[in-house]
Amino acid sequence: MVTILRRGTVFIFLIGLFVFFSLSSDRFFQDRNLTNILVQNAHIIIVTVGMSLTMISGGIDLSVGSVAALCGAISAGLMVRNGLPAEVSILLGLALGFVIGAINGALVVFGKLPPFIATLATLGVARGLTLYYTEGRPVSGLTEAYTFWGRGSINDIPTPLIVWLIVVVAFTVMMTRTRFGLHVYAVGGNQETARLAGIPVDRVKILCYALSGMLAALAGVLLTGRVNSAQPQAASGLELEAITAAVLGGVSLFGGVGNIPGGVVGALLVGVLGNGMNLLRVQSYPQQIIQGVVLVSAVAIDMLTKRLESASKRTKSAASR
Amino acid sequence: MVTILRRGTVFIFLIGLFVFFSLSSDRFFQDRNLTNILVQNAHIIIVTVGMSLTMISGGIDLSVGSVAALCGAISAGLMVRNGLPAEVSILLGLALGFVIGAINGALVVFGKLPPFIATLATLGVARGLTLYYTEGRPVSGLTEAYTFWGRGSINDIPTPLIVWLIVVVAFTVMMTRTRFGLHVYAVGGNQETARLAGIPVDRVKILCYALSGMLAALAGVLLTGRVNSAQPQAASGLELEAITAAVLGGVSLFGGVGNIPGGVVGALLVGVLGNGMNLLRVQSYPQQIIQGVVLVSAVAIDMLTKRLESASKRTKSAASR
Amino acid sequence: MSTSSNSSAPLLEMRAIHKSFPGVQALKDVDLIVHPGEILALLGENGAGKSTLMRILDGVFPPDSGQIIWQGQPVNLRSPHDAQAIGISMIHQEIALIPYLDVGKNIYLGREPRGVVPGMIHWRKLYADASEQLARLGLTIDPRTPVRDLSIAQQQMVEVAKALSLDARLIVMDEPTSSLTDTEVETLFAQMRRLKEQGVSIVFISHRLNEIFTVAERVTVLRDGTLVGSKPVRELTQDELIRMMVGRDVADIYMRDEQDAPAVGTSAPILEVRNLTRGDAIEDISFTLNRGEIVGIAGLVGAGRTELAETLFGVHPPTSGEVLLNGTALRLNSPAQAIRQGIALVTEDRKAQGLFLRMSVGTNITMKLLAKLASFGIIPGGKVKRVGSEFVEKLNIRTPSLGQRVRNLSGGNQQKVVIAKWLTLQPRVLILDEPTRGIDVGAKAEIHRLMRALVAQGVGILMISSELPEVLGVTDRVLVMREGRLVAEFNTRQTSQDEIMTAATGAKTSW
Amino acid sequence: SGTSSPDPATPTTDTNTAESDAVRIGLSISNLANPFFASLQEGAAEAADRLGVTLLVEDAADDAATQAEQIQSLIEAGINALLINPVDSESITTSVEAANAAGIPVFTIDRSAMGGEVVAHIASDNRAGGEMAGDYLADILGESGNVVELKGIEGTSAAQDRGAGFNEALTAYENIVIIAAETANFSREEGEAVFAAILEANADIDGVFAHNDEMILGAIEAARAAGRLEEIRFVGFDAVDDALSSLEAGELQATIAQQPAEMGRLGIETALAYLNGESVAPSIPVDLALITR
Ligand SMILES: Nc1ncnc2c1ncn2[C@@H]1O[C@H](COP(=O)(O)OP(=O)(O)OP(=O)(O)O)[C@@H](O)[C@H]1O
Ligand SMILES: Nc1ncnc2c1ncn2[C@@H]1O[C@H](COP(=O)(O)OP(=O)(O)OP(=O)(O)O)[C@@H](O)[C@H]1O
Ligand SMILES: [Mg+2]
Ligand SMILES: [Mg+2]
Repeated sequence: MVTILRRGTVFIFLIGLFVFFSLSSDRFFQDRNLTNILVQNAHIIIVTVGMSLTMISGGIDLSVGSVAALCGAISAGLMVRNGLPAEVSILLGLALGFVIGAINGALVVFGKLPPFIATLATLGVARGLTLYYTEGRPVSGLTEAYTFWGRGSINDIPTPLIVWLIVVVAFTVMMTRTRFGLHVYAVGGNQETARLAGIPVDRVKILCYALSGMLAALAGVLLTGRVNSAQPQAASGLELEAITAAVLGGVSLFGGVGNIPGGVVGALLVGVLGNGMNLLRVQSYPQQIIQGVVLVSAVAIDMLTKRLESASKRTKSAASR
Repeated sequence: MVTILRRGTVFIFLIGLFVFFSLSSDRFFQDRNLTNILVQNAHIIIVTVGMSLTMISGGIDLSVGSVAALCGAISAGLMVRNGLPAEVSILLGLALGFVIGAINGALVVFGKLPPFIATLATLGVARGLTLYYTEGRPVSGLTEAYTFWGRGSINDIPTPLIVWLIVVVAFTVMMTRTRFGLHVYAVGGNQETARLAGIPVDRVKILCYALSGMLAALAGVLLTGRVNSAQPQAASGLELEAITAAVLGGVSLFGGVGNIPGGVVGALLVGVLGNGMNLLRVQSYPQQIIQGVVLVSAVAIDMLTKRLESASKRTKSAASR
Repeated sequence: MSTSSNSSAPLLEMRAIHKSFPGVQALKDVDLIVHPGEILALLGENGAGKSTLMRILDGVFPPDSGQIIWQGQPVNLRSPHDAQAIGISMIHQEIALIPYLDVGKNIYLGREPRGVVPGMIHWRKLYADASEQLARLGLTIDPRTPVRDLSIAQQQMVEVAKALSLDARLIVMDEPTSSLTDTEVETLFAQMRRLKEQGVSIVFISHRLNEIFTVAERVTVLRDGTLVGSKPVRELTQDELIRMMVGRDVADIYMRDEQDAPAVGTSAPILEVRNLTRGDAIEDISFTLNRGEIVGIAGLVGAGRTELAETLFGVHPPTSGEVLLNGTALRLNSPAQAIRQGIALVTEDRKAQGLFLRMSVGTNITMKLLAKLASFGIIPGGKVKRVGSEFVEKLNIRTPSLGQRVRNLSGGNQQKVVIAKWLTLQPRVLILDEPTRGIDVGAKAEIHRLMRALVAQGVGILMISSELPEVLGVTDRVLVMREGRLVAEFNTRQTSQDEIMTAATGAKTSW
Repeated sequence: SGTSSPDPATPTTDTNTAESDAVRIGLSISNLANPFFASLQEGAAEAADRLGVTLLVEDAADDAATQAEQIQSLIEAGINALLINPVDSESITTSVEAANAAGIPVFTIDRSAMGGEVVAHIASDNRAGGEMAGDYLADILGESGNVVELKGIEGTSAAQDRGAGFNEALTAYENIVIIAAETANFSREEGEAVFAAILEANADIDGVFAHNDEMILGAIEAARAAGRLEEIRFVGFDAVDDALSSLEAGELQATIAQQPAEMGRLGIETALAYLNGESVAPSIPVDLALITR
């Protein structure tokens, strides 16, 4: 909880945007539109969770976008071409994501490659494999059982929303309540020290990348379900969006710092901004400019409040003496 | 010199690729093709120099691609629309790049923004401004005086080659022989120690970003000259290529480590690989896969030799006692 | 269990250990024996190989050859995890805490108390246990404080708490006292004796020889990576011990050269501090530092000495008060400005504030000088090398070459690099914050000689040190701080360790 | 079930339309500010006039949410058929489903919808465009020579279809050899760089086809730099302004133009035919125009 509150400013910024858009467009604050925002950002949120994980551990995972595309395409293909049941195909897709992620981790840990390079290579390889597997064409012909995950609903609550909520809660618990979570922070905080404390640094890192790969695959499945076909160029550039969301949410590129809900808030901030500007019919050139300005202001205000906060803390502790 | 040799393996890998492609395609090792490689990678090399600078100082500059596009478009526009002489337009373009870079620096230093966020915002804003300024259409109608920089030659040596050689030499000297260069390493190595040593940390950082912006503008001018018009979507994704080249060349994402020639070798490695595969008519899906594999092998072999090296040094020093 | 087991089989035997690094043979055929319930001091000059030997024992890296025998069985320790598993706990010389995590998490990192659900951590138990461990060391830190908010000394105490919380048979303490003051040291010793009573063995490394005589039973001495010998402490005098370490006689290192000492109060003031206040860290500090004078600042951990030094150096601007240098008011906005005005500060935290760990020894030493020598921003390569070599020789810095990365030096040698960096500058006022932390006796004497040479040239030196014998040995006057205030001033030659401690603690009694 | 005959226009009976004999067709356009879509609208308006259809036009100004709302109001206005040029293929799905629920037949123009029941999709025939380019190139090369294909971003439908048409056309000419086919990702810079390498690899190149004009313009610059501009024939796709000037200058031989007005016309005619009970193909290709000097 504390960690969520600590990132209060970006969250307040998000609320501010909500209020602003609700006042300026009567369509913004409608059930349908709000649901849209929560559904359309599902894959970004899920990938951001994985990205936060690798970033907190001191690494980065650039391969998420193309792993999402590859696993989406292969799970769709397993179902459409090989006739496997939807659930089995999806689970195999997730397993593939996990394995690719573990390979990333192994490259980093045993190959001693900088994570940037290892996952960038995987980005290229996975995209190449996707094009190879799909022959550059969308894989369609999915059944309801598959697309349910991307655009179905349970009791009127959209499935993707349920899925990302579960992911966020599960990973938040993992990071704050379990030994593995603490070890991720320790490894990202100082790898050498973590090793001296007897933490299995290599295993922790590999697991982080593997989980990130699996979440990317999940994002790919949702995306495929939502648009009802697996696109070979799906999710390109997703890595940058996820890193942005994570950094907005307070995850450090240098490791050891950040939390899961922060990244979700970051992803929603970007999503709400885009949606609101569309409703206000902002042209697409100015959209990029406004996005940049909002990005800077959100983080700058956050930094400012933090400094004010720590200044006031200091005065308070002075008073208590 | 030592620093160049230290990155020997990636360099040797580059040579290896050269030999391989020369044997497999009789077209590869021809004057014209080699010149092509050196000319077509000019803008990547130049941007990599700036990227290495900001990365060594402990930051990163994601805005290089769109700053290149913006400055290319505006310098072209100043000439075509406003009738300024080519040289003046180009110089104004470079000045604009410098100013945008300085703004990046100021956001990082005074706004206390993470460099990733500050320059990502600038990426969006600069691209938006480019689209706004060009109305989404190429700016054409350039004269020889402008395109000379991108595709002219002096005594049969292509101008872009001359330009990047000068940039590389100048910045290598700056980084190895001047106080400013030393301060950049110090700031990237340990900002706190640097500040306590009386190094003007803020000024050093701002100057790094400003120089990176100026080099991006220069890359934009060369690119505009080469294709004979300023494209609104020019150089998208250039940031990733430059970061890759820099990391391949041994620059650390954590700052304080790396050198300029390393990044050049990295950029050439990627360039030669692409060119060679084109000559060998490798299809584009496998190209991405091969690129990933080569990337990983180059860095992995480099890491391996370094470990072997230090092991053999150990044995040698043991033997000499 | 009792100490009688001393005569029984050794708890640990390290046999014929060899270890070399690129360009350095760190250990050559070293043997080490530790008996159950014994406090063994491991001594040697900076770079002698003490930390390397202990890191091999902790499984940080393997020996090139040699054997480790634990309770009579050969063991193969491939990681600190393995070492922990057999009951070895280690306080590393360089503080090994994760700065962003809080104290409690740091103490139990890697062996968190488990909750009901597998994999979950029992946080309440963790913090309760941590509080208990801290309290046992007399620390009142909240276990939820992030480690980066602690002073170096407090961090060192957290390290101690961490090592003690482990149910270990052998605890290795690599210079645990280097930035502690007497009070904390006493607490630590009490705990060490308690553990010894319980049959736990301790390997204790320190460059403060008086501590060795206070707490250790036996010493093992290394020199240049080889074993010199092992003897019971009571059979040794301090001089004999030093001779074992350095291989030659060293004259009483704290002996003052009377002729060099300036006559207090006769010299002109160089630095005048008037009513200096910064928030609650330092309050209403006034004193004068004379040309050619060494003034010591004593106080307990957290007394605000470091804060004072940093304020004088312009790291944080003061809230009120003024500082005059040679009669003109100083502007204390940034370290750069302080340096320009002739003030230098050797910081207390060498890793975070003093060194560029990934850069070479040469670059680190000459970093400040380079900025000065560079004409038109161009650096003169030859001169840099000359100055670098000169200081490596002067301070006896053990390094295979000027090009060696600083992180590969031993702790004491790193500290020498920090000092060398500032000596190259020839400042008018030199502020030293724990300058001899982790430095061996010989080098310490050399640094004191250099300090005296500087004051002879008219420099004023302000020295913060937690080691009272050192303060008494080299200063002319001593200022004592307590809770951010200046509480006493003594003429060094007319005071005693007890008198200073009384002022520092505010207690009436001495011990 | 999309190609079968329609339910007779039942909605008209219960609404307040005065001229109940006039067919009312709704047209939702993504962005009228774009000249391409403006002429699409003109083509549709002209056809509607000619055929006596009442046309209700809405401009979404490139905003998916606006479009959804406008379509909702068109449905409520009681139209007989709906033509949609979606802002976004994916989010339009809900609007298509809404129209389906109201029993209104839906037709998409230029961009397709990913879900819902669509009677027919009217769009440029990229495949035919590729064929036109192939045939024209073969023609000006005298049905023999070495040609190069510069491909767009792999996995995009434009690249797939244009490439397929081009390759198929060339199979008819046994003396024409495709000596290289590389992707340059629809970008001018990459077109230049990739073609420069191809120029080096091949001493004898007679013609080039690129999946868009940007790439062909890049290739022209590369050929110019290599001094081989004269010996090579260039054919592009899209007819952008720069390509037209290059055509003027005699460097580019041809480009393929889409015909938005034609799309609009076909949209109206198809919808009307469907309402009249004729059967309609699910995909209506719109001819492209070969533009030469
Ligand atoms: N990782 C390393 N790489 C290279 N050389 C090293 C490394 N670690 C230690 N050394 C060298 O090994 C020698 C022994 O170092 P060690 O740290 O064991 O000394 P020490 O006795 O602990 O000294 P101090 O009292 O200064 O802590 C030194 O010369 C040091 O430079
Ligand atoms: N950045 C900081 N944030 C919060 N508290 C701090 C900070 N720096 C120092 N303090 C606190 O201020 C007090 C004074 O610390 P300072 O380091 O000046 O003491 P000191 O006398 O030098 O002791 P030490 O021997 O520990 O260095 C300590 O309680 C310390 O914990
Ligand atoms: Mg040591
Ligand atoms: Mg202190």
